[in-house]
Amino acid sequence: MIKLKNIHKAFGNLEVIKGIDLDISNGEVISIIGPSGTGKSTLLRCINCLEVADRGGIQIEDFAVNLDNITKHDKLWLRRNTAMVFQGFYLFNNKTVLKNITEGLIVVKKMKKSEAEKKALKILKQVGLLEKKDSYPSSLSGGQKQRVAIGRALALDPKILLFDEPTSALDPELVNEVLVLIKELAKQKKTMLIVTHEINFARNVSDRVCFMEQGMILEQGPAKEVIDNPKNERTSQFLNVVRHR
Amino acid sequence: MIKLKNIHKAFGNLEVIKGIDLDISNGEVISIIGPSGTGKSTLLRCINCLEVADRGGIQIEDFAVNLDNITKHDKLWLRRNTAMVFQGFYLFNNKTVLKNITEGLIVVKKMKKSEAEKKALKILKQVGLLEKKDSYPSSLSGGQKQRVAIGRALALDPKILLFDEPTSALDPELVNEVLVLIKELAKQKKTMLIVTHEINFARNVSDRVCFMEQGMILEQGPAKEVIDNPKNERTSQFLNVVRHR
Amino acid sequence: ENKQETIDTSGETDGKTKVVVGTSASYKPWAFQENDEVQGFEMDVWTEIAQRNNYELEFKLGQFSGLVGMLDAGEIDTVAHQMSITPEREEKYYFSEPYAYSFYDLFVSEASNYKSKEDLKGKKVGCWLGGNGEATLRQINDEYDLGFDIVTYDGASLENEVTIGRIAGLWQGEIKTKTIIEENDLAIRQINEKLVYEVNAYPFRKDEVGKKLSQEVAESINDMREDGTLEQLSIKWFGINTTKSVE
Amino acid sequence: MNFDFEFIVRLIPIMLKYSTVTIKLSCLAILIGFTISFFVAIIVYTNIPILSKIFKIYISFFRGTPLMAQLFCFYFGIIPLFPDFVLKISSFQAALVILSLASSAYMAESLRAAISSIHRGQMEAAQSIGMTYMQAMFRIILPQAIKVAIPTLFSSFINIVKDTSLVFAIGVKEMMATAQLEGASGYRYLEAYICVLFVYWAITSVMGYAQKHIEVKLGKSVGEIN
Amino acid sequence: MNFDFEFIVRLIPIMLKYSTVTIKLSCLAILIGFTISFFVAIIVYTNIPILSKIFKIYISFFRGTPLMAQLFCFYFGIIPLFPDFVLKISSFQAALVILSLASSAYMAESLRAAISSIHRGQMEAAQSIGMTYMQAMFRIILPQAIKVAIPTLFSSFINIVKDTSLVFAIGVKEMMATAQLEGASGYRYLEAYICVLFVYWAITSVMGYAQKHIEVKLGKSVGEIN
Ligand SMILES: Nc1ncnc2c1ncn2[C@@H]1O[C@H](COP(=O)(O)OP(=O)(O)OP(=O)(O)O)[C@@H](O)[C@H]1O
Ligand SMILES: Nc1ncnc2c1ncn2[C@@H]1O[C@H](COP(=O)(O)OP(=O)(O)OP(=O)(O)O)[C@@H](O)[C@H]1O
Ligand SMILES: [Mg+2]
Ligand SMILES: [Mg+2]
Repeated sequence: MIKLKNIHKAFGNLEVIKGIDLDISNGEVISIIGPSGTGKSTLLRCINCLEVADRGGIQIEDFAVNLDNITKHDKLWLRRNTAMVFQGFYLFNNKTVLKNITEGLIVVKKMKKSEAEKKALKILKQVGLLEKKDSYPSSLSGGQKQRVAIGRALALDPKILLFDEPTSALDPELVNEVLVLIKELAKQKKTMLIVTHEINFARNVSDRVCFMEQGMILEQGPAKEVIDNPKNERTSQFLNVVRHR
Repeated sequence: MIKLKNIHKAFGNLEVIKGIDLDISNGEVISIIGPSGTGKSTLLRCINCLEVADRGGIQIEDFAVNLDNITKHDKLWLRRNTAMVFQGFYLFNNKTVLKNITEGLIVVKKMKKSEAEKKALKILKQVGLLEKKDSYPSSLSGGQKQRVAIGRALALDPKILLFDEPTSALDPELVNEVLVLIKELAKQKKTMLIVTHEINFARNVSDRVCFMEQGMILEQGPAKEVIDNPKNERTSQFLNVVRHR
Repeated sequence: ENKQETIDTSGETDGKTKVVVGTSASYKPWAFQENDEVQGFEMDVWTEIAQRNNYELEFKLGQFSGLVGMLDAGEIDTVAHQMSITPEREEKYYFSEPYAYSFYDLFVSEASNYKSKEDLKGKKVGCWLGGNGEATLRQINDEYDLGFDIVTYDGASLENEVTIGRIAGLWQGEIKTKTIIEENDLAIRQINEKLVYEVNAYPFRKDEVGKKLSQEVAESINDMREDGTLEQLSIKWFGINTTKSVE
Repeated sequence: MNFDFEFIVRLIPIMLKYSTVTIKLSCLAILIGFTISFFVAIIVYTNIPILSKIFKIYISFFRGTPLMAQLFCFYFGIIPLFPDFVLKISSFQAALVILSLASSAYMAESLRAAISSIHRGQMEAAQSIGMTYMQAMFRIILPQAIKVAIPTLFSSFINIVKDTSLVFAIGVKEMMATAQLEGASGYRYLEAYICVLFVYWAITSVMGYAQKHIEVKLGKSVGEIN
Repeated sequence: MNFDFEFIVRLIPIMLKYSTVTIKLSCLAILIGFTISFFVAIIVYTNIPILSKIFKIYISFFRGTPLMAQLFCFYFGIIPLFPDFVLKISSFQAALVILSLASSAYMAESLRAAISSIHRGQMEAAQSIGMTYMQAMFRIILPQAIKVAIPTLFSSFINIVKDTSLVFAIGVKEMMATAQLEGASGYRYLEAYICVLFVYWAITSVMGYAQKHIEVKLGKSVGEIN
């Protein structure tokens, strides 16, 4: 169970997140949709502690972090218990596919090398890239890269997986392989928070959809309900624009 | 009047131009169409002497150049009497728009600076970019760049203007401004040889269309005839593919 | 490179005092290197001194202009490079007993018609960079208002520079220069004004060790002068005896 | 004056003998300088408040002043201020200190520029899986940065080798000094200097080849398509 | 041993006086070296049959051997082979020759790399309007290449300034020689060398600012959006 409590974040004078509350049950899949520049990425980055929020709290299971005065230890704890999948993949270019996955296990989780490799191979099988284990990222397609990146996140058994537009840097014909994988994870009841512009995908895969605008969640509810019959006028406006792109 | 006689060009073992003959009357507009890698660009480059053909001859008005053993003087003469417009514009990045045009006049045609500038301004007016005269290329849009490049070529009063896919590096919404300008030049009875994939444009603007494949001209004739009712099977195949892109 | 500290002898048979002697080895025949071997008058004198005092001897090379600095920096314990006693230096170092005496003089090409220092007015005159040679040359330059264009060298052969005509004259120790001229049959001659007289001795840092060394070395030099060793060495390298004061 | 080949033949083994001093000094300076440059580059890149200011000045100073002056200042000027040290720091060690510091300034600049060229997504990805900043830096960023910096790092290495030719000024006897001394005693300057030039040229050429070799190797190891 | 400020105050005007030698030598070497590097870069870039081979060796030699050895070899080894020249070439001129040649090798490399970085469409466009290869090179390619090369060219310039500190070894009277003399005469090495270091640092810092200024200016003149 993950609880976000009244999260605030500003860059200089620019208030980007203006008090966000969100409770996520274990196994729940939540999609966040909303216009560009609303702070969706920033919210994920605050959860993953790549940005430090100005105010608010994050509770994961029994561990509550007060963001007002976060310690270095809290930061590492949050990062180690949440995992991020980036739009730009960001695989470690100097490591093979296998090492991209074992790296976190060995360095962060202090696993033995042999054990880490065993786990990594299992995960590579899951994301369907076992035969690429000794390749370097530069020789993979975009879709393959993103699947490795998801594998890297999965490997750490995070309490929640955060996806920041995982398919928007992909060539159209490669989008599907990544969406299929995420659906698979949803079926396995992984807790996930997904920022996406793929409305249909959000509708199909998620339990709940949040519409975010200008740093606030304006509407949320069961995926199909929000997307098919938005109550908020801004939501329906946004959905109209997105559908007609 | 320009005459190409039996032009041959090979890169190593790769024969790219395999004997091309073409007579171009003054004021005629000829489009060359054909699949990729057939040697269309190479043909233009041979006329402009950026590549030296292996065999054949080029006659422009009374001046005949034997390409079998071309002299340095012949090369410069050909370059100075033909002008090329490149797909990638290739404006001189270190010179303003005005200087891009005067450069050739002053350095190659030995015109006085004041005279060259007068002429350049006239040409900039013609291509509709007078107000950009002191800008540097990096601040122009693609379409503007190509129009300046056309102006640069025009300024030298070449016997023939060679266009190598002048619009294929442009964003779709910028293509038109360049095509309009070329049409304008056609109306002014400039002699032009245009390599293009814009079939409709070729049909409208040119007097004659040549279909080129594997280093040879397979079919040529009045533009509308060739494009609407190709006689050669390969031509009609090609046109079909292009139309359905 | 790992220099041992100068340690006290205190009577132990093993604990030989180590003395590191610095030289530029580009000052033939006083000190020079040939076939990777340091040799010359200075080296012979020091070998003898070391033998007499049961020192462990090491020669350490450095650029001439840096030797005094190396002494200050503790890299070497003394300088064996025909070093002159000067009042400023005496303030800063303990000197041993003098072991050589010689004049500084101007030397010019045989073919030239320079006869006195005045004839060299405004001409290029070469000397060694940073040593007493440079200091004394500048001194007489001022004193007699000669307007020399002083060119400093460090490690190159001044005699050679005169021979090829790059400098009109050179300012160097008389004995050294004459020996080289003779040995190589060079077309160089002495002006013979002998403007500066120098007394050569070994300098030591002003500390306990330096004091002790300077005294021991002084004693040995005295002994060597008395038993003729010094003269013998001088004749071996220079053909004449340069170890006696002429003043 | 005719060219004395015999002299050169006699000189070569002596040169080669002293080239070991050159090589030893160079290798140590490269090692130490490179290690220091790591930390300096990270400090400057990370913009650690006061330290990064200090090290920017450090870099500017060592890159902006002649090595010879640095050597003299340190050896003749600074060391004697500390009489307790005087006897403990040999000229070889002093040369090593200055060569390492000076070259570290150059290498730190190369590394800093190379680190900046690595997409910051790499750091974020590493931190997002729970690595500390330093873990990410040493395991993910630096290995990629070093590859980018190889060409400039190698010119620093080559410069170090060439710079060792100056250390005789503070009493380290190496190739250059030997050439000078042997040349002076035999009045064979031309032969001596040509000999020393060629030995240096040989060493730096070998380094040039090593660079190309390493570039190819490193290219492979980060999976570039050949 | 305490720090003698009075000595420094006395030394500064002397240093500044000799810094004119440093500056004169540097400026001339930069000018000549840069001019040579133009031609070398073009020859190597254009791959002119035999000449480009020769100049590649030229570049490798001057970049791969110590300046000090080059200076000595030229001044004490090569010049005396030509008795007619000996008297005509002063040590200043000899230093100028070697500094120019050595720096031209570095600058030629910077320029060659910069020329390669200019899209070949620029050359083609220039030739297509009838310019000769050389006209295109000098009017279109080089002005763009120089802008790209500014940072590396400026490090060469700065290196030239620093390298002038070596020419006292062949008897050119400049700051280093003066510092040595003054330092030795008063046993004030520290003060003398610190003084020298700061004068050099000041000169090279000014050059650093000039570089930034020129980069901004040149950026504008080729129409970069600020
Ligand atoms: N590091 C930063 N410094 C300053 N401003 C930032 C920073 N990161 C984001 N912003 C600003 O915060 C706002 C929200 O950015 P964010 O990336 O979170 O939006 P988003 O909802 O993810 O948009 P998109 O759909 O385009 O990715 C934007 O105006 C952005 O410019
Ligand atoms: N400089 C060159 N060296 C070697 N081969 C070349 C060179 N220039 C062109 N070619 C080859 O010559 C053939 C014809 O090329 P060209 O560019 O003339 O084709 P094209 O008809 O213009 O094609 P496209 O429509 O793709 O521009 C191609 O196979 C090309 O790879
Ligand atoms: Mg975003
Ligand atoms: Mg083409």
